[in-house]
Amino acid sequence: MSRPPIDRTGNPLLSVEKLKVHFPIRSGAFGRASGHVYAVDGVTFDLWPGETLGLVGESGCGKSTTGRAILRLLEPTAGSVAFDGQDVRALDRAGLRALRRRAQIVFQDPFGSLNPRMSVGAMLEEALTVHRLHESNRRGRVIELLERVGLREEHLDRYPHEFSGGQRQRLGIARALSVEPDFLILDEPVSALDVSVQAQVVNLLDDLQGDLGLTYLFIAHDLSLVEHVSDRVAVMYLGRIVELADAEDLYRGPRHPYTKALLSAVPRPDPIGREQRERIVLSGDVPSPSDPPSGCLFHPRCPHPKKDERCTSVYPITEGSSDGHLVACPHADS
Amino acid sequence: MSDERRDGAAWARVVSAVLPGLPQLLRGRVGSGGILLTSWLLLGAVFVRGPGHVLAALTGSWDERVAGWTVLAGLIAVWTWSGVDVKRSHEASTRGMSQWQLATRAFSKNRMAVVGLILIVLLYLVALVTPLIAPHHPNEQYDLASMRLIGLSATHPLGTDQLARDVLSRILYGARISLSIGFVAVGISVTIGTFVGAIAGFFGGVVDSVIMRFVDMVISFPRLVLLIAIVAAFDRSFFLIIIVLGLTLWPSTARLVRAEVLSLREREFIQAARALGFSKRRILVGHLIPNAVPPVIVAATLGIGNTIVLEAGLSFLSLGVQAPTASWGSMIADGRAHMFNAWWLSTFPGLAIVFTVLAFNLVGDGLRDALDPRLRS
Amino acid sequence: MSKTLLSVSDLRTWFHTDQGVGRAVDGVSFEVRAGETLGIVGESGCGKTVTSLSILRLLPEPPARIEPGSSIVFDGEELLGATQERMRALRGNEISMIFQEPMSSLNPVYTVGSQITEALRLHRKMDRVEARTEAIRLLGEVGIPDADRRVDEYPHQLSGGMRQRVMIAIALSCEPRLLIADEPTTALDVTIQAQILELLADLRARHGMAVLLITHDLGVVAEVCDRVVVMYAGQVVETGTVDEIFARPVHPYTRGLLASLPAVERRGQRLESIPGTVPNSTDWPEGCRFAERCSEVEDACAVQQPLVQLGNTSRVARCWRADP
Amino acid sequence: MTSGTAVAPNDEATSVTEGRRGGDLSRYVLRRLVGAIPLVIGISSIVFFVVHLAPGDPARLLLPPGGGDQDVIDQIRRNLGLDQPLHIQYVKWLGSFFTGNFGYSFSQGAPVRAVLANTFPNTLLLSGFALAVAFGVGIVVGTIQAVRQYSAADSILSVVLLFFYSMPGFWLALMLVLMLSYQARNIWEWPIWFPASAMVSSDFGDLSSVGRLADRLWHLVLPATALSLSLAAGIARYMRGSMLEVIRQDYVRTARSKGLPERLVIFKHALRNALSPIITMVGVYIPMVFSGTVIIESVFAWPGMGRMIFDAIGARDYPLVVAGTFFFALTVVLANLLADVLYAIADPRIRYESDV
Amino acid sequence: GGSEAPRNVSSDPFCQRVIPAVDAWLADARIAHPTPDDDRYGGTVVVGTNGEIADGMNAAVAADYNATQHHQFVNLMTLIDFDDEYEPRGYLAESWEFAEDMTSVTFRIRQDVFWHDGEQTDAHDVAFTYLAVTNPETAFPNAAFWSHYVPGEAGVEVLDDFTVRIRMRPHSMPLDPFRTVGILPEHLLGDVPPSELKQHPFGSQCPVGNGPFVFYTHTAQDRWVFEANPAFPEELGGRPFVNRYVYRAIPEQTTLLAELLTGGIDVYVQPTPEQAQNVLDAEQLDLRRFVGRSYMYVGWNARLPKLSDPRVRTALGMGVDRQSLVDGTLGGYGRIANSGVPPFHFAFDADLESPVSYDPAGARALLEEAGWVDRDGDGVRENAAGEPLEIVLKYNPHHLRQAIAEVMQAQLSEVGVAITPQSVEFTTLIDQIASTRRDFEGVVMGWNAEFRLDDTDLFRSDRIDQPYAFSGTQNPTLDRLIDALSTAVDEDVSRALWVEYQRAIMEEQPYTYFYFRDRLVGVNRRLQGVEMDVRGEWTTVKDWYIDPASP
Ligand SMILES: Nc1ncnc2c1ncn2[C@@H]1O[C@H](COP(=O)(O)OP(=O)(O)OP(=O)(O)O)[C@@H](O)[C@H]1O
Ligand SMILES: Nc1ncnc2c1ncn2[C@@H]1O[C@H](COP(=O)(O)OP(=O)(O)OP(=O)(O)O)[C@@H](O)[C@H]1O
Ligand SMILES: [Mg+2]
Ligand SMILES: [Mg+2]
Repeated sequence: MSRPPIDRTGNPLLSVEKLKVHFPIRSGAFGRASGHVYAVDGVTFDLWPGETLGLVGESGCGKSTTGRAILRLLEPTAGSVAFDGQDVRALDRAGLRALRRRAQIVFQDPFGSLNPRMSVGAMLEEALTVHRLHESNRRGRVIELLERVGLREEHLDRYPHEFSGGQRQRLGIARALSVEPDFLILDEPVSALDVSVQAQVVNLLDDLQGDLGLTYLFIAHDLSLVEHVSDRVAVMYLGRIVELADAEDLYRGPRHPYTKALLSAVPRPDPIGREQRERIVLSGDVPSPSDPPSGCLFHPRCPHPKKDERCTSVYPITEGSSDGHLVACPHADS
Repeated sequence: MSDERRDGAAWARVVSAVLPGLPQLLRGRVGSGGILLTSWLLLGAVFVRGPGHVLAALTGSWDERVAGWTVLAGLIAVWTWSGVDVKRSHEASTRGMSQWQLATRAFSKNRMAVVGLILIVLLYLVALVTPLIAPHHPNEQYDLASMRLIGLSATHPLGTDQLARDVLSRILYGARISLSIGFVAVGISVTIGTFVGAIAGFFGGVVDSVIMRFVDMVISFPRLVLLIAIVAAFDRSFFLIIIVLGLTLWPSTARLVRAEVLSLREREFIQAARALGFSKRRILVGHLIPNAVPPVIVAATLGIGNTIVLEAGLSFLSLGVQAPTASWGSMIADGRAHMFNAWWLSTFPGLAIVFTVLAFNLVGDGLRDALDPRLRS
Repeated sequence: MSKTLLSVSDLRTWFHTDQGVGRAVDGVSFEVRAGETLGIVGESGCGKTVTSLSILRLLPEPPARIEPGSSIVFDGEELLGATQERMRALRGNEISMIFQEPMSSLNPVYTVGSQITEALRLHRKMDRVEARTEAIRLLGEVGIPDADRRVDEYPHQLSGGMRQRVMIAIALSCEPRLLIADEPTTALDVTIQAQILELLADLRARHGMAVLLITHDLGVVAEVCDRVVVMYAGQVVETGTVDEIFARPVHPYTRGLLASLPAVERRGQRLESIPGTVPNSTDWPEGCRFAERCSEVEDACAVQQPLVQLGNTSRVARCWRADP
Repeated sequence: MTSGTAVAPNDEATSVTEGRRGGDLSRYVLRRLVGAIPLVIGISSIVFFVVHLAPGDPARLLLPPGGGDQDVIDQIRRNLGLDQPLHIQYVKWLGSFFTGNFGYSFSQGAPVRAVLANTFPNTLLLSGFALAVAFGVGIVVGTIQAVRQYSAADSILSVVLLFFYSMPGFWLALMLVLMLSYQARNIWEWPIWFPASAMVSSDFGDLSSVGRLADRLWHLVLPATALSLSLAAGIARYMRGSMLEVIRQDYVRTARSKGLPERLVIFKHALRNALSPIITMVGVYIPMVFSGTVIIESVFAWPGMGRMIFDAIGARDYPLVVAGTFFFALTVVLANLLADVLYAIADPRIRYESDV
Repeated sequence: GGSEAPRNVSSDPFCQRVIPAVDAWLADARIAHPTPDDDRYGGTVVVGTNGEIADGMNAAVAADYNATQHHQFVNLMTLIDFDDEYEPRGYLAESWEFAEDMTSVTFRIRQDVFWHDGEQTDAHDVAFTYLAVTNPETAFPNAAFWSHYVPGEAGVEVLDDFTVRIRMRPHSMPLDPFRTVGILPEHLLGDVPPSELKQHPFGSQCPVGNGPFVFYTHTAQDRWVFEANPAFPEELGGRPFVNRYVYRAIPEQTTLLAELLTGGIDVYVQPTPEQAQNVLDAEQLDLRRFVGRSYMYVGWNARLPKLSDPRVRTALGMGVDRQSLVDGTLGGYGRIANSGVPPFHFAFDADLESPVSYDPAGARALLEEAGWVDRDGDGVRENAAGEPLEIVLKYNPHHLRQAIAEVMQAQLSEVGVAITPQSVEFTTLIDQIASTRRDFEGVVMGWNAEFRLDDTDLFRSDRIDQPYAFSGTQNPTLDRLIDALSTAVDEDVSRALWVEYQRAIMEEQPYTYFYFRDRLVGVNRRLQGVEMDVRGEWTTVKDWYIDPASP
C-alpha cells in the first residue's frame, strides 16, 4: 500500500498561523507573572484533508502544546487557528462543541489517558450520549467502534487496567473516533509502546486513515516513525518550526543544521554501516523555553560553519523554496 | 463447567442455605464469609433468644420496630446474599473487574482489616437490634440507695452506675448514639469537604484562592470557641452535636480532595473528556469526583473513629449529648468521678471506644492499601 | 577471545506475591567478557532490569527470590553465595550501575558532589578534600562544563542529560570492571542520547571496562554493542554478535522485532508487526513462550525447548527451528 | 480531642521548580506574614462577634447568685464598658488590639496582656514539648515499621499506637494520673512516680538550677505524654507511609548500588526525603495540639491558655477570649510558615512562589 | 521563706510601686518579730480546690465564697468575726457599741494592725471601705447587704483615728456585713474612682492586706501564694504557724484526689461524696465534715399556667424521693431541705413537717385534683385542654444537678409527669432564668445561705422583675413575713416568724427544695490545728501547723 498523493490545491482543513502559547510563571504577593514559558512561539503551518503532517522535535519544544492549542484545550496567546475555514479562537461554547466532534486527539500515555473507573463500554457510550449520536443503537455502535480498532465485544465490560498498553492505545483511538471526526491529533500515540506493538497501532492508524479519510497531525519524537507515516514533516525547536517539508525531501536532504543533527543522531538498527556513518553530536542541552536565547534559537548549539553574529541577534525568516520546503536558517543549503 | 464443579456448586448452595457464609469461608474468602456467617449467627441468636420477643417488637415502639425489622430483614438479606454469591462465584464471569472489585479483593486479603470490618458490622448490627438484646432499659434507675455502683454481677454484667442504671445496657444503647454521631457527622463533613474541595481544585484561579483562604481560616480557627458558642446559643440536642462535629472535619477533606482533583485535572483522561466536548459539570461529577473518592473514603473511615473520640472530648467539657441519653463519651466523662472506686463506669465505655476506633482505623488502613493501586501490588 | 568477567547461568529470579509466583527471570544464561559491550534487548517486562538487579543482588527480598540452582559468577567468585558485606564491597566498586531514570536516580536532597564523594570515601578511602577534587575531576571527565560549580548543585538544577552524566560519574568513580547500564538513554532526547552513548563508548575505550547495556532500542544496540542477548518472557531467546544477529536473526521473535522497525526502504508500506502481546509473568505459557505470537509455530513448540548452540559459533538460540 | 486524619502535606504555597532560592526566602517569609495579617484579624473578629452573640451576661456572673439588683448589674456593665453598642465595642477592641493592649479581663481581674504573658508561655512549653515528643516517637516508630514492613514489630507497634490513638484524650490523661501518679507512688511504691498536676513542685524555689530543670521536666512528663501519644500514632502512621514510598525510590536503589551500608541508606538517603512531608504536618498538628491542651490543661491543672480560653468563654470574658484566640491563630499561622520554611530547607527543590 | 515558684510581679506601675514596699516592710517585720522558738512554726501548707479565687482580694468588688473566705481569714481583716458558737467577737474592731435606738453602731479599731506595706490600719480605712461599698458606682456585688444602712457620707462618721460610727435603720443581725466585708487600705485605693475599682491591679495582681498572711504571688489559673505576717497582733494569735500558705486551683476532681493522696496538697476542699470514701480509706488522711450553707433546689416558673398552681408544684415535689438522692448521690453526706433555712441557723426546725415527703400516690391524687389526668392513656397527664404535663428541666452541667434532673425524670414519669432534662451552659442558663424573658420551666439551682438569711430578692412580690425572683410567685403572706423578718431584732420573735415563714414557703412551693449538702474536706493528718465549721474552711488557717513529728 503506498500513500495516495495529497491534493493541496483546495482549502486547507487546518490552518495555523503565528500560533503562540505562553504560560505565565507566577510569583510575587499577588501572583503577578514574573516571566513566561514561551512554549509555542509563532508556529505556522497548513494541513490539507487526508494528509498526515508529522511534528517532531525534542522534549519540551512545544509539540503537545501546539496540538492542544489547536483544539483549544489550552487558550492560545496569539495567532490564529482556522479549522475548515472557521476561526477556532472565536468559537463560542456551541461552536466549540461542534469543533470537537470534528477534531479529536489521541494521547501518549496509555495508562493516564483512560478513566480507570469506567468500563470501556461506558466510556465509549458517554461520548455518544453527550453528542446525541446513534441514539437508537448506541451499544451496537460501541461494539462497531471496538471492532474497528481491533478489539472485541467481550471487552465491553472490562476496565482499562485489564488491557495491555497497545490495547489501551486502541481504546484511546476508539474514543477519539466515537464522535466521527475528520481530523485527529495524535500526540505521540505510540511512544510508550514496545516496538512490536507500536507497529500494530501504526498500522491501525494507517488503515483508519485509508478507510475514513482522516487527516492526521502526528506528533512524535521518533524520527523514523514520523518518516514512515507522514506526508510532510515539521521539525520544531524551542517553540518554533525550523523546517517543514515533504517527508522524503526532509529525510533525504535536510537543510536546517538542527534537522541534520537530529537525523544523524538517530541510532540505526544497522551495525554494518555504523563505522562509516558520520554523526553530528550537538553540544549542550536545549535551552529553557522560559529564557530562550536571542536571535536564532538554535545558535548556541549550532555546529554550522557559517554561523555568524547575525545568528545571535536576528531570528531568521522562514524561507520556502518552490517545492514547499520551508527552512528557518539563512545558511541553509538548498 | 465440569461435573465435579457442578457438584461442588450444589453442595455449596445447600451449605449456604443452612449456614450462609460457611461456603465462602471454606473457600478461603475470609472477608465476605466471616461477615456473612457472623451476622447470620448473631441475628439468629437474637431471634432464637425470643422469637415472640422479635415478633412483638415488629409492632412495638419506634425503637423496637427498627430492631425487629432489622433482625428479620438482616436474616433474609444474609441468606439471599450468600446464596446469590455462591451461585455467582460458580459462574465464569465475562465482566471485567472494576477498580472497586479489585480493591475489594485486595481488602479481603488483609486479615487485620477484615477483622476490623467484621467488628464494625457487628457493632452496627448490635446498635440496630439493641432493644432486643439489651438486658435493661438504659435509663431505668433501680433503687438509688442500694443499687448504685454495684460491681459486676449476674444481673448487671458490667455493673451499675451512679444512678443505679445498668452499664451494659447503657453501653449498648450508647453504641447507637456514638456510632450515629460518628457516621452522620462524617457524612456531613465529607460531603461538604468533597464538594468544596472539588470546586476549588477544578475551577482553580480566583475561586480556588478564595475557597482555600477560607479553608485556611477555618483550619486555624480555634474550633472550640465556635463549638462552645454554638452549644451555648442553642438548646443542646443530638442533632446539634452532629452538626457541630460535622462542621469540623470538612476543611481537611476539602484540602485532600482539592489536591487530588488538581492532580487529576492534569491527567490525560480529563483532557480527553474536554476534547470530547463534555460539559464542566459532567467532567467534575462523572470523572473527577469518582476518581477523587478513594482517599476520601479512607479519610472518612478514619474520621468516624476520630469523631467518636471527639464527642468524648466534648462530653468531658460538658458539651456532649443531653443526659440521660448515653453516649460512650458521656459515660466515660460522667464515670470519671468514680474512677477510684467504680472503675467499671469509665473503663467499659472507654474500651468500647478504643475498640471501635481501632476497628475503624484498621479498616481505614486496609482501605488505603486496597484503594491505592500503587500500594496494591 | 578475552576472558569471561561475568557469567550468569540459569538465573531464575521469581517474585512470590499474593497474585502468584511471577517468574520474571526464568533461566537466563549469558556471559560478559572483559572489556566488551554486551547488549540485552527485549520488550518491556521481559526481565531485563530484574536480571541486572539480580547480579548486584539489589532486589527486595521478599518478594523477589533468586531460586536455587542459579549462578552468577563474577571474576571467578560466586555472587549468589556471597555475604552482604562482600556484596557491598563489590557494589559501586567492582561492579557499578546506571539506571534508566536520571530524574529519580539521584537523591534530590543532596548535592551531586556529595553523592559522588560518597562512593569515593567508602571504597577508595579518600578524605573529604581529596574526594571533592576527584569528584570535580570526574564531572569534567563526563563532560560537564563548570564542574567546580556544578559539584555543589542539586540534581534538580541539572538537565536530564547532565544528571545522567552525573550518574555515570558516580558509576565510574571507583573504576569498576563492569558497568551495568539499564536503559541509560531511554528517557533522553535523541541528540542527548547521542551524547551519552558517545561518552560511554569513549569511557569504555579509556578505562577498558566491560559494559552490560540494557535497552529496548535495537538501534542503540546496533550502534554500540559487540554482542547481543535477546530476551523474551524472562528467557534468553537468542545470543550472538551484533553483526550476526542483525544480519541473520534466527529466532522468529528477533526477526519480528527487526521487521517491525520502520525503515526508509519500506516507506509507505505496512509495518510488519508481531501479533498479540507478551503474556504475564505469573502465567507463562507452557512450551515455547513465543508460540502464540509466532507465525511459524509447529507441534514441537508445545514443549519447552532448550537453548541450542548454533553450529560452532558462539550463537545460541531457543527455537526448535533454529538449525544447530 | 487530639486526633485527626492524616492530611496531605501542604499542597499550597510551595511548588517545585528549578532555580533561585535563598534571597527569595526572606521575601517569601515577609509576604506570608503580610498575607497572614488579614487572616488572623479576620479570625479574631469572627470570634469577637461569635462570643458576643452567645447568650449570657458577664456582669451577672460577677454577682453572687441569688443576690443583686438589676441596677448593680447595669452599673457593672457600665464600669466594664459592656453597655456600649456592639459596633462601638468592636471598634474599641480593634483600637486596643493595634496598640498592643488587649483590654481588661474581667474574669481574671487583670489586663489581658498580663494574663496572656503568664499563661501563653506555659501552653507553648507544654505543646512544644508534646509536639517534639510526638514527632520524635512518631518518626522513629514509623521508620522502624516501614523498614520492617509486615513484620511482627510492624503490627505490634501499629496496634499499640492505635490503641493510644483511639483513647479519648481526657481518659488517657486520667489513667496516667491514676497509674503513674497515685498507683505508682501509693500502691506499687515505685521509686519513680509523677506528680498529678502543676508545673513545678512547692519547694521549687529551694532547688538548685539543675534541680529546677529536673523538676520542670518531672512535671511535664504526664501532660506531655497524654498530649503526645495520640499524635505520635498519627505521625508514625504517616511516617510509615512516607518511608515506604521513599524506600522504593530509585535513588535509594542508587545508594545501595554504591555499596553503602544499609544504615546509611536508610538514615542518610531515605530518612531525609521521607521527613519532608512530615515536616509540613507540624502545621496540621499545632491546631490539634492546641485543642488538646484545653482538656489536658484541665486534667493536670496546667496554668495554660487552652483551659483559660475555655473558662473565659464560660465567663463571657470577651477580651480574653478574643485575644487568646488571636494568639492561637497567630501561632498556627507562624507554625505553618515555619513548617514551610523547614520543608524548603529539607528539600532543595522547593522554591517559594506562592500567591498567599 | 523562699520556697515557691519564682515570683511573678505584675508590670503594672501600681504593683511596681507597692510590691517593693511590701517586701521591705516584711523584711523589717521579720527582724522586729522573730519567729518564736517552737517547732510548730515553719513549712508550707497547700490547699487545693477546684475553683479559682475568681474575684480576687479587692473586697469592694468581690463576692464569691473563696474570695470572701480569703478576705476574712487570710489576707484582709473584717471588723468582727464569729466565734465557734457563731457569736460575734472583735477582730479588726476591738469593740463596738450600738446606739440605744439601734440606728447606729460605733466601732473601736485595734491600734496594732498594720497594712503589709507599713501603714497603720485606722478608722479612715473603715470609712473609706464603707463609702466604697455603698457607692452605687462601685457596683458592690452584694448590694443587698446595705439595704438597711445609710449610704454615702451621711452613713459614716470618723470620730477619731480609731473610732468610726455607721448609721442604719434597725434590723436583724446588724453586724453581719462587717463579718464578711474586708476592710481596704485607703492610702492605696483612696484615689481610685469607684467605677474603676473592679479593674484595679490591687485585686488580683498585688493586693496589700493587713491580715495574717501577706500576699506573695498569684499565677492565674494556678495558685495564690501567701507568706506568714510576722507582725500580726499577738492578741489575735500572732504570726501564723506556717511560713507559706498556697492556694491551688485544680479543676479536675480526680486529679485533686490524686494530689491529696500523693501528698501534693494537704487540704482538699469539697471532695465528691464518693471520694470521701477514698479519703476515709487512706490512713494518712482525715475527712472533715460539717454542715454546709448551700442548698439545692428545683425552681419552678410559676408564671407559666401549668406551673402556676401550688398543688402542681407540691405534687412535683412529692413525686421525688429526695432521701434516696441524699443517700445515693450524696452518699449520706447531707440532709433533706424543706426550705431555705439551713440546719446551722438558729431558726432551723428539724421537726417541721413538710408537705412534700415522698408520696407518689399523694402526688397522683393532688394532680388529679388540680385537673391533670392522663386522658389519652400515654402515661402523661393532660389538662382539660389536652395539654400534656411536660416540663423541661434545665440545669447547668454538674454531676449532682444532672443527677437531680435525671432522677426527677425517672421518678416523675411514675406519676404521669414528663420531665425533659436539658443541660444548659451556666452563663446561658443564668441569662435565661434571670433575664426578663424567664426562658425556662424548671431549673436545678443551688443557693448559698448566709448567716443572716434574707429571701427578699427571691420571693418578695415587688422584686418580681428583679433577676433572681425568677420563680415569679407572688404571695402576700410571704411578703409580710419577709419584711417582718428583716427588721426583727429580737431572736425569739424572729424564730417564731421563721417558723411561720417556712410553713408559708412549703405551702407556696416556689421551689422544690432538695437538700443541704455537707461540706467535706480531706485533710492530711500531718496538718494539725485544723478546725472547720460552717464559718468556713479557712476559719483557723493561721492556727494550722505542720506536725513536727511528720516526715
Ligand atoms: N500548563 C503549563 N504551564 C506551564 N508550562 C507548561 C505548561 N504545559 C507545558 N509547559 C511548558 O511548555 C513547554 C512545551 O511543552 P510541551 O508539552 O508542548 O512539549 P512537547 O514538545 O510536547 O514535549 P514532550 O515531547 O516531552 O511531550 C515545556 O517547557 C513545558 O514545560
Ligand atoms: N517488585 C516486583 N514485584 C513483583 N513483580 C515484579 C517486581 N519487579 C518486577 N516484576 C515483574 O518482573 C517482570 C520483569 O520486570 P523487569 O523490570 O525486569 O522488565 P524489563 O525488561 O526491565 O522491562 P522495562 O523495559 O519496562 O524496564 C515484570 O513482569 C514485572 O511485572
Ligand atoms: Mg508532548
Ligand atoms: Mg527495565
